[in-house]
Amino acid sequence: MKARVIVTLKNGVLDPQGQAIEGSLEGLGFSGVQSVRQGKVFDVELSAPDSVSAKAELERMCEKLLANTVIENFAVEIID
Amino acid sequence: MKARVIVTLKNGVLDPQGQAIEGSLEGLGFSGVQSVRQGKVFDVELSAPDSVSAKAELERMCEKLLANTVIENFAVEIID
Amino acid sequence: MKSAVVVFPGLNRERDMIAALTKIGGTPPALVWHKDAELPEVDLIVIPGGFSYGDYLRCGAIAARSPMMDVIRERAEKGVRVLGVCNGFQILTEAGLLPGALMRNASLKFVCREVKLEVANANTPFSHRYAQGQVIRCPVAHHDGNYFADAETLAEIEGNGQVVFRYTPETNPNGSLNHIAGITNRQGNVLGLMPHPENLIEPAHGGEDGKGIFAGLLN
Amino acid sequence: MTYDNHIDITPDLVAGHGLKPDEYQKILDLIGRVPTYTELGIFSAMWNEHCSYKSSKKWLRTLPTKGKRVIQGPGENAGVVDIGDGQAVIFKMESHNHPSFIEPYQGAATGVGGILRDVFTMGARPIAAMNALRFGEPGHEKTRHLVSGVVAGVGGYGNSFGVPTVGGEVQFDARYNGNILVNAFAAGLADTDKIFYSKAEGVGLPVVYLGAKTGRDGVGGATMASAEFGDDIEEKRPTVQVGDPFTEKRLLEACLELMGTGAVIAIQDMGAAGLTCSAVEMGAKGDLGIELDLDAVPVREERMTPYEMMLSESQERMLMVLHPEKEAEARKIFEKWELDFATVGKTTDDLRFRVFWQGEEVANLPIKELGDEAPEYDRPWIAPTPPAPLDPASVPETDIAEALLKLLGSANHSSRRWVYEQYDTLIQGNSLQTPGGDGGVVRVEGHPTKALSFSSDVNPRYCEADPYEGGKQAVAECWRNLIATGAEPLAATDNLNFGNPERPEIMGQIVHAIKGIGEACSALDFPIVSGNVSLYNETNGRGILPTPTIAGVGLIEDHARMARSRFTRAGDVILLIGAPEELGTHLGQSAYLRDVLGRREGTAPHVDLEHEKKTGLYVLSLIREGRVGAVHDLSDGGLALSLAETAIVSAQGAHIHAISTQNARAWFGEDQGRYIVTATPEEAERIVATAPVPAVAIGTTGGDTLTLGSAKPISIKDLRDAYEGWFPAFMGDTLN
Ligand SMILES: Nc1ncnc2c1ncn2[C@@H]1O[C@H](COP(=O)(O)OP(=O)(O)O)[C@@H](O)[C@H]1O
Ligand SMILES: [Mg+2]
Repeated sequence: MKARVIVTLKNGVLDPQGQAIEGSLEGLGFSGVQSVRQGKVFDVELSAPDSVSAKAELERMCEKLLANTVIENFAVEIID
Repeated sequence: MKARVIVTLKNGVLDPQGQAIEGSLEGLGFSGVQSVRQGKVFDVELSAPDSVSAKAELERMCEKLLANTVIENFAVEIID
Repeated sequence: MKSAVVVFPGLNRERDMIAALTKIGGTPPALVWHKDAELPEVDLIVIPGGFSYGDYLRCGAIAARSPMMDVIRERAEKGVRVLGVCNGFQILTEAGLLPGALMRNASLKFVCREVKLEVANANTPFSHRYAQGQVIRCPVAHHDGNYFADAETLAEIEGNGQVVFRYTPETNPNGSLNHIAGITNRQGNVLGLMPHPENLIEPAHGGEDGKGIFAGLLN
Repeated sequence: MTYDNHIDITPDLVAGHGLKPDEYQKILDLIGRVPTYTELGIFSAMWNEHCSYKSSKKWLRTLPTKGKRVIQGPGENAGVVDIGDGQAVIFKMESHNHPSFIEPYQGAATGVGGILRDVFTMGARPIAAMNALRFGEPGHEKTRHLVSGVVAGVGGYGNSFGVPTVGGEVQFDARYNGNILVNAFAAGLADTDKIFYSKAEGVGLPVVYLGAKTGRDGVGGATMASAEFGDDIEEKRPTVQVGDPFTEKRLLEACLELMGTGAVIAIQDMGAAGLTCSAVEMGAKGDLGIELDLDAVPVREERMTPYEMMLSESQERMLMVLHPEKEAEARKIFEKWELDFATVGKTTDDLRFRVFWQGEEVANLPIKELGDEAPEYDRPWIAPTPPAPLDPASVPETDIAEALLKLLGSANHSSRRWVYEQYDTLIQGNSLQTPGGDGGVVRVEGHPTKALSFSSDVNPRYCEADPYEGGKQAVAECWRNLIATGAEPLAATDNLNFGNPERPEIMGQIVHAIKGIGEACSALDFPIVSGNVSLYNETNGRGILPTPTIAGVGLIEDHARMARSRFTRAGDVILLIGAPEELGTHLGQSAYLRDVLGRREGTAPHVDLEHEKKTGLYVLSLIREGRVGAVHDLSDGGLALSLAETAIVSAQGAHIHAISTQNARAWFGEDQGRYIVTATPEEAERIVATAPVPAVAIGTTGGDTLTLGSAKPISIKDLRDAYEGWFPAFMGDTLN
């Protein structure tokens, strides 16, 4: 089973990376950019009996390792 | 306009982070994980006349900065 | 022999590099800020280590896309020597002046320690002060020094003698392919090097093994 | 947007701000009316333990803070000490305990960022950092995660900023299970005539905001740092601040460049309770009022309220008072470094702290009283009762070699390489001694011979058994470590980490520890020039071990005459200097007792300060005269551990013949004021004959085993495997 986990910073948490990218894009002439927030993607292959239990398992992985829930949110999506 | 850019490592490119996460998940008792690949997400707000041109602009950003096309692929999705 | 050290915001080993170039070459290098209108005519351009733009996005990525890098690319094409150390190496690969990429260390941790380097090609302007196969000491200090290139590129740089320095297998600090620590471009006038020879150039540093690189370039 | 500045100030709201009813009454008396919501926030920030030192001030005043080299003692961002040739070393230590427990990476990172800012705010370029870390027991479920995150955070910030981390401490004890300690130290160099202070001068001058934008980071954070943890810890999470070392590095360069132009009259970094504390401090120190216009404050989030702006702990920000005619020049420098620059207010002559927002005056408070009238407590305390002395007969004879290997391979005495290799210890090119020895040593750039030595020490086990002796010992050990590098100890900074001062037993620990520290500092001419107090370190009612960390700085006049804890030759004589007749006696609270026998008993070792000083100065003279090779101090683990550490770093063995007994006291006793040194046989003879303190030849260097009397020889390899093995095995491949 394939899944994608997306981890993003919570609202209000400073994102120095996003800020630096914003500045750089502007410097490269991309003038329309208003904001950039950077996050992480994990493409996970796992064996699970069904997508419901896969999702639950992935959520546990996020809570335990993939996301820092103090400052990050996560979203899990089963792809196939 | 809001968009999400996803940058992932090309097939065959070494992913030390993904590997380490794989190992660590196993160590935490998540036994079903076959592989993990780590990538990046950029949530971008930009002003553009329409979604077609926004998409084109974002693809240029990826080529110029957001992705290292020697090792990475990218995908752009307009959210609203 | 005139040299210049180019500084991008966030670089932090420029003072170490200036000290090394000054001590070994006798004259201080020109200090060039990335936004300066001009890069003076020099024989050696050095991009020192550090965390340009915080190493955000990817190490060296943002600096690599600055206008100053276009100037450096032009000079390199004309044969001017370019040395990128640590973040400098990462910037050179991101800018496409050197092949491959530097990925996160296999340990995922920053590592600062002394390693051993084998001189894999002593026939370059950067390494001719050493003997072929000589093993020297050198410190490393980086988070992303794990050299990667696809098989074809790797075969090519190996075949061309572009690999100039390798970690001895038991001291490879980051998992880099073929233990690569430093490579040149095809023409041999641009060197990227993860370790920090500038931090081992005088007895107070506990050794002078790093001196040869600068001595060979500057004199 | 609506912001109600005049909400009902209920007792709950007051309590939620960490203010006691009598403290609130004091506010009412001071201002003669009910405070606005913003004002309540300002008071809570200024009057909490963290900013006001209300529980400790009375006792801190007793510390010796003056000396012939002290240019600036406590009270500024950092202490300033003269090192000659028109230069000064500027340093301080600060805790980031609670934030690091909640989010170890960011907590530790912003701790490092904060202390670096304290140093460069005064005009100094940071040249060295240290970090003193205490974690819960290794087996505790959170420990590995915390170690991994804190170490990565310390490195992540310091490495990127570009300061070498040259020393520190890492210890484990169950008493830190729910409350780890992260104490960060930084030192910088400046010319004595170019030091910058926080005292504003002149009326009508621009107050300028510099650096990063303000977000909601850590709103309530300063209050949190002084609040006891309970089970509701989860709720406090969103106040985490995120560090941005890239901005800090630019802020450093921009500040130093700006200071060079002569534009700066006063400067204060925004630390805990950011804008509030920094503005009040600059004004109050200069007997001036301050007026702030919050609409001019650069913000990174929408709809920020004045309350949030005043309490935000966003990092990498500075406040300055500038010469108006230089404002344009200053702005240019900050634009070059792509940092925010905004005039957010002015100095006034009315001694009021006035804050405006969208045309409304949201706060108007008497500026001096905000600081000066902060509550100060003489909290009740009871003198700690020292435990019963250890009964020597209760300590069995053991196999000394086995015991040593066990100690070397234990959580608290094994190598810290796993930690310090994640720190850049070499950057700036001046590191002469990196972690792994007694002190970190950094050359004074531009000077042909001078170097500075740094060490951080405390033994919380001793402090718990006897806070007074423990306080003395922390100072003495730090001083001793500096001596062991060949440095003249100059001055120290302290970071006093304790539990809840409202408990008389804890207050007793604080009082006694400060007394011990003060006495030792006086006796050793080692004044305290800066420091930090962290109280309420407890979880569910149980305090941490009392942990008054002492970090010291020493001066090496000629680094060609520096000492290392490394054997220089085979065939040298090993001398034990400063030991009592039986060489080692005191096993109470020792490493041997705890980590080999699993017992925690007895009194802390007594520190005879006169002996400490005499021995130390004698060892220093030997080093300066070039008469000794290796020098290593003895601390926990005693003679055996000290010899083993030296043998391991030297990759050379030694044979100790002077002690035939297998009695643990001689090998593992933790008597204070002792060193091992090596010398040629002839020199050793002279030293033994003429030393003004006990000096005994105990063995010789050489070979590839360490032989302790009649114990079985241990190969260097076995020593090293035990010593280097524990940490990597413990951490495994921990990711977070
Ligand atoms: N957190 C740390 N960061 C850097 N260096 C450390 C850290 N912890 C310990 N060290 C270094 O490891 C060595 C041994 O530490 P410790 O046993 O506490 O020293 P000592 O007994 O001399 O006070 C010292 O050089 C110390 O500076
Ligand atoms: Mg020591």
